[in-house]
This record gives sequence, structure tokens and C-alpha cells, in this order.
Amino acid sequence: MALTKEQIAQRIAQELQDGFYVNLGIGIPTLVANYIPEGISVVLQSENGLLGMGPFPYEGEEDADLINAGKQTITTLPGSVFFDSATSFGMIRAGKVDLTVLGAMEVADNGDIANWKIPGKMVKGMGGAMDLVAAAKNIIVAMQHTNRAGESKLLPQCTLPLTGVNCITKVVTDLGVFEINDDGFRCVEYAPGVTIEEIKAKTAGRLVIADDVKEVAI
Amino acid sequence: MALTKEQIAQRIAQELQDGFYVNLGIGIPTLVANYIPEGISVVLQSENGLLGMGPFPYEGEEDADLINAGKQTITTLPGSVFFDSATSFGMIRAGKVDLTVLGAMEVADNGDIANWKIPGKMVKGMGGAMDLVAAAKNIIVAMQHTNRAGESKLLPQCTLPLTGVNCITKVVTDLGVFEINDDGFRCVEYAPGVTIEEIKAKTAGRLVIADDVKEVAI
Amino acid sequence: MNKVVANAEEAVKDIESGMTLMLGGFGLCGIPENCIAAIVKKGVNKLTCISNNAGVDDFGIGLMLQQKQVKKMISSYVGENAEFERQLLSGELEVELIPQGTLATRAMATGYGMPAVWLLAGVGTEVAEGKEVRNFNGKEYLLEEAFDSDFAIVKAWKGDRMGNLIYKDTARNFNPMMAMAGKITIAEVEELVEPGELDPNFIHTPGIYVHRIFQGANYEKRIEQRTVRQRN
Amino acid sequence: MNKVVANAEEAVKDIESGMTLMLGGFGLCGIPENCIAAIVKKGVNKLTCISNNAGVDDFGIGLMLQQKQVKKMISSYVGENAEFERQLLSGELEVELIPQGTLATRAMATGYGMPAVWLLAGVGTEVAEGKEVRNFNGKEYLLEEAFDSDFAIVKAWKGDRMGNLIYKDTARNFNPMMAMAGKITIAEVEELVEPGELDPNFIHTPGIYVHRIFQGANYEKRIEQRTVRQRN
Repeated sequence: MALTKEQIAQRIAQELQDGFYVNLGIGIPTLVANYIPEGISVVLQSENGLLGMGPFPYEGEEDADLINAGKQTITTLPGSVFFDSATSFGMIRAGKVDLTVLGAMEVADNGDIANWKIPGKMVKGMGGAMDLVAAAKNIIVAMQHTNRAGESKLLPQCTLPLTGVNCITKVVTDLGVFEINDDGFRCVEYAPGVTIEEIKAKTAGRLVIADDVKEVAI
Repeated sequence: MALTKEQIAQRIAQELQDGFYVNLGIGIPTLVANYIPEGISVVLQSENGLLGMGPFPYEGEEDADLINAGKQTITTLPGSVFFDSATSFGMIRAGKVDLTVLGAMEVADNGDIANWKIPGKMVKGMGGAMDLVAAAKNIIVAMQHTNRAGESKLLPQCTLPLTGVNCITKVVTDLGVFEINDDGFRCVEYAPGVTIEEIKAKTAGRLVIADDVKEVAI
Repeated sequence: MNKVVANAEEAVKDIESGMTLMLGGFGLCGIPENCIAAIVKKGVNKLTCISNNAGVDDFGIGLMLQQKQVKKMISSYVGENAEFERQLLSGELEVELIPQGTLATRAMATGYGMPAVWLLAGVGTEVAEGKEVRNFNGKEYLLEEAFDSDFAIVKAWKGDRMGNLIYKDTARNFNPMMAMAGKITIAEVEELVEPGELDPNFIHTPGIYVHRIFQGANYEKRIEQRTVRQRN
Repeated sequence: MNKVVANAEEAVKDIESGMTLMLGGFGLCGIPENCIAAIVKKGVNKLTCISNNAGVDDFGIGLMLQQKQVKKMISSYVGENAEFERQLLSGELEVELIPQGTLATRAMATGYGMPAVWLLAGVGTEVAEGKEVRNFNGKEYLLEEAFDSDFAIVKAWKGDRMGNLIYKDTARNFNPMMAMAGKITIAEVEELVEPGELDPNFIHTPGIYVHRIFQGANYEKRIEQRTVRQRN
């Protein structure tokens, strides 16, 4: 059985280490915050200018001046700090953020990512995605393995306009966990009930199955 | 009678306009602060990170954390603001400081200035002088007209290593006031009792006497 | 020194058609509501706006778009705005999309007197087209130019007569960089105080960058995504 | 998350001979007194120090110079230090003098992930020798590289366990840029507080830049130029 969005987030949460500064994109990545392991303390960065993002406010306590990069009302935590957007992207660019989790439309087997523009459709803009993928040391993509037409989103090369090149280190999809290295996608974990054959069939990019491939443990 | 240091400062203070942000260098420039005209409000910038420098503290109220760029203990004023050194030189570089007053060893008739290094002597460093002269829109040099050997400090070209090129707009010396333009030093005012002949004799760079040259009024 | 003007109308009185404006704010958070209203009222057009977002249909820069006052938007994200989309598709509106950090840093460059900066974002993408690329220490960077504008318009929480500003929470966002970058910078504040009331150690924008300041009125501070949790 | 170390000795324990250190402070104002003492005690040498000044004979970085621990100083002003002069003239010490704003901005570039910056200072002077010059909009700028170092050592007024820092008055000076630029950043503070005690709107250095923090002891805070006025 393929992983749910929540399970994808849960699996990614296992990558967190104590003391990590983490930037979570919109969508599945946001859910990662719900699964931070016991005993692990991480600080969430919101690129509009906050370190130490807390949970949503209680009803009636929303503050228009306190939002995250998805424009959602949020709260702070003890030790939180606000800063301007130049500082925010400066710390991203300088590699101070330990882990970035993003959604994507396509990922190529060389680590390229496309997630901001579909030719022929109204383009809303890249927001901070290009800055994040260009600068972060450690970027995990959280996405469905295939698009709505059932076509692989793990490709030999992206067909959509790129957001960044050679930047993605790991992909977690509903079908499994894939590291990206010189040989392409390396499947290190498969979702419970998902077969290697299904993964092979649904992965268009170069794929290597790890010798010690195992079931995702959540 | 040539101008005293205090009178040089007094004359430069006449250049101040209401609302000016001003950076005063060490030496005679510092004295300008004592002669800010009645009704004129200026803000003094200290490049180590302060806008709104106040007078020296009363004895016993010195604070080691509150100094100016000359490392002297100072005070703040209502509306003062502290910032870091990158911001400080950023505002200088972006042309936000309206007037800079500096001392110099030599000024050339094209606006070059030398004030940081004498070959063969221990070099202490340029501090912020090169940043200030490179970026300020409006730079007045306050200095003696001649050096201890009686040689002109207003030269056809500097003999000492340069601090900045084509940057000085005006020089006020003990002998008079000199604008710098394409024709070199233009003497617009002479000190009381100083003759044009003396100024000519003591100015090595190109010199033009303004048609409406007049006595310095203090 | 007194930079106070009476209101938004006076603050924007010499903004003319065809000018380039830099505006603070992220989404609808920390936007200069009063000045935007005054610009709408004034009716100038053919404006170029440098702002991370373009508001929503009926708020923020969206209000200027409704009146067809904007010729070009320079932004990182322009979703949530149907009128924007209509004007863009019909060719009435130009848009230049640039990465958010690049937008912030190009504005910062202006404020720091730097003509251009070397940035990572967009290398290998269409953002890099036509730009100089240079390798430093094994990584490629794009040369991105500082912004040039006629006015910067920002919104702060508190400010004093000398133009010193502080911002609240994430309403800070782009405001400090825009304030620093303005040839003429207009600040609207929720609370205008006397010099000395703001702690000199905790001022976000030194007054030297601010030319006009006024206390705004009737802030709506609209929330785009109201997300809450339930009490147990 | 707890970045607190016991004291200066523990904070500097892995600083080794031959390393490059960036130090905050302007003159003797805002210098990391405790860490300097610990480095002197530790006795490492052949250090390269990036710091606006080099202290005085018997205080600040001057204490490291006395022990001949410094191979090279990268500074904007190194006066007021006879031992410095002696080592320089004898060839024991190298010095690289760079304009103060260039020093601050090269450190800032590191903290902002920019490999180099275009700056005005020094064009046409010996500072420009060997550097790329480029004309932007009619003005010439020098290409100045970001700094690379092993440790940054700063002094703040207050800090919390997560490394958030605030500075007092002009003791801020170079500290924020050095803090941002460090591969490993050590902060010593006069007062160590719990997370939440510092107002999140008024933190000068976000904790993400700081790796180790401790409450310093016995601050001397020496004044270089004691200037006062008389009461009437």
C-alpha cells in the first residue's frame, strides 16, 4: 500500500536530527512538523522572516502580522526570532539551514528539480523556491511518484522549466525513498506492499535498487 | 591673520543645512560640532555605528560600550540609533550622508586626497577614510594650508599614497576657502589679513581666484 | 528635524505616472495600506511596482491593478489575483518574476551602495538567461543588479519624527530593504512617537533612510490564510 | 537545543595553531575578552586574525601579539600598539590593511552567502592593486572577496541558550557580521538568559549563526579615550 501524504511526511521526519534548522515548503512538507521525533529539537525557518515557527494560533488569537511563508497565521515559541527577508535568504544562501523539504512537479536523476512553472499555464512565480534549491545543502523532495496521468515524476531529465540544477539529494514519494547520486535514483526503501517491479515501472529516470533495500518503517 | 583651527571649524559649520546627516573626522573636523548654527538641526554619524552622536559624557558617566569612531566616550541624543558597521558603511556608500568633513595630508587640484600613509613610516591603516572619500557626495577637507616645512598641501598632484581620487569638493584651510572644480582650486574666500599673494605663494596646485572673492566671515 | 507629513495624500503627492515604486510587504502582511489607497485615489498610472507580491483582487496592490495603474510588476509570486491574471494574459500588464531572495538582496544592494551582487538562485534556469555567470570556488553565481526606483513605500509598526522605524513580527519582511533602497522613502506607521521613545539599540530602520513619515489610519490588516487550532 | 558551553576554555578548545579567526569589536569596545584570554592561555600560534583593530599593547588582541601568537592581522587600523609595530618592522608579523567598510562588508558577504562584492572604497589607490575593477553606471568598483575563516568569536550583551544575541550601544560594531560569517561561531555574553527572555523582534543575531555560547566573567571593558565634559 502506497504511503499517504501523512506517511511521506512521517518518513521525512525521521531525517531530522537534534538541533537542525529546517525549512518546510508548502503542502506535504508542512506536515513534517507534525511528526518531529520525541527527544529531537528542531527550529523551523519560515523564509518570510522567522526562526522558531510555532503551531497555528488558537482561534481568536490570530495576528495578521504573524504569518508563515504560506501566508498562514502562526505563532512563535520561546527563542523565536524575527528578521527581514534579505537576512532570511542570506542564512539560506550561506548554508545555515540544515534541511529543506520541498514539493516538486518533476525531479531528474541528476538532481534537477522543476516545481514552479508549466508552459501555457498562468505562472504565479517561483517565490523562494529557486533560492532554497540553489543554496540548501540538504534538500529532500516530498511528492507523489506519478502525476495525475499516471506518468513518472522521477525522470531522466525534467521536461518543465527548471527551478534548480543538481540540487536534490533525496526524494520521498508514496512508493518509497530514493537517494540521488551519480547513478541516478537509488531506491533504499519501498512502501509497504509496493513491489520493486511497480517502482521500476513507474520510475522513468535511471534507477538502482539498493542491495539492502528495505520496507519503509514508520 | 590666518584662521585658527577653531575658526576653520566655524567656517565649515556654515556649510551645514537643516536636516543634514554629517560625518566628522578626527581632528579639526570634530570641532565643527561645536559651531552648529542656531536653528539648524543636524545628525552626526559616527561610522562605528551611531547616528545622533551627542556630547562627551559628564565625568563619571562614561560608558565603555558607547564610543565614537575616534574611540572617545560620547553620549546619545533623543532619536539616536545604533547599528552595525556594515550598515554604517552601507549608508555612507549609498550616499545617505550629506556632508563629510575630513583632515588631509595633501589635496590635489583634481580632488584627489592623501591622508593615510607616509612611506617609510609605520602605517597605522586607513580606517574608514577610504570608504568615506570614495562614497560621500560632498566632502570638505579641513587642514592647514602648508605642512611643518612650510610646503603647500594643495598640490598639482598628491605625492603620498592616495586615499581617494577626484572626490574632494572643497578645502578650508587657515588661509581661506577653496572649491575644487575643473580649473583646480578656486579661492572663494581668504582669511582676514591674508593676502591673495600669500595664498598664491603657498598653493602649489592650479589656483583660480574667484572674481567675487571675499574675506571669510565668521 | 521633522519628517512628519500630515497623511498619505501628502506623502505621495509627487508620485507621478510612469514612476518606479518599491513597496514593502509579504502577501498582505506589512503592506503600506494608506499609501496604496492614496495612490489609487490620486489616479497615477503606468507605474512599475517592485514588490514581492501583487496583493489580492480587492486589497493591497490589487487595488492599483483594478484601476489599471500598474504597467509592470517585478515580484517573486503573483498568485491569488484574478484581475492580475486577466491583465497579464491580455497583454495590459508586464510581469518580471525573480526569486524571492534575489528580490530581497537586490533591494539590499541598493541600500548598501552596491551596484550588483553575485547570487546563486536561478543558475541553470531561465532566470539566468542574459545574465553574467561566474564561478567562485567551484560554484556558479549570477550577477544581479541593484534596483533603481523613484520612491520606496513602507509600513512600520512604530516610528518617530526623525524617521526611525521598528516593525512587528513577520510584518518586517521586505520593508527594511525597501526603506533603505528608496531615493525618497515614505514610511507609514501605526504609531508615531517622539524621538527618544524608541530604544536606540532596537531600531530596525535608521531614520537616515526615511524622508517622510506619517501615522496611518484605519488599518485593515487583512489575513490571507486564517489557520487556527482548536483548544483542547 | 542547547549551545551553552561552560566557559571560554571549553569554547575555544578546538582552535588550533595556523587557523584563521574573525573577531568582533572596534578598538577595545565590544571585544571578546574572555575568549582572547583563553586563546592566550591555550598558547596556539601562527593565527591569522581578521579584526578591525589589533588591540593595545596590554589588552585585546595585543595580548595575543605579546605571546607572538599572531602570524597575520587583517585590519583597517592598527595604531596604538608598540609591540605590533615592533613585530611588523622585524618581519615577525604580516599585516593586510583594508578599508573599514570593506572589512565589514566582506564579512557581511560571507554571512549572506555572497562570494564577493563590488565596493567603491580604494578605487585608484594601492588597495585596488591586483583587484578586478568594473564600471557600473559610470562609477568604478572593486571586486572584493568574502572572508573564509575557521572560527568567529564575538561578544554580545545578552544571549540565550539557542544562541540569539543582542548587543549594547556601539559595542555592536563588527560583532554581528563576524557572527554571521563564522563556520563555527563562538559568542561570549555578559548575561546568559533563557529562550523567550529576549524579545523576538529585537534580536540582533539570530541563533542560527551561533554554535557555542557562554556567560563571560570579569569584563574589564577598558576605555581607550576617556573624554568627558564638566558639569556647569
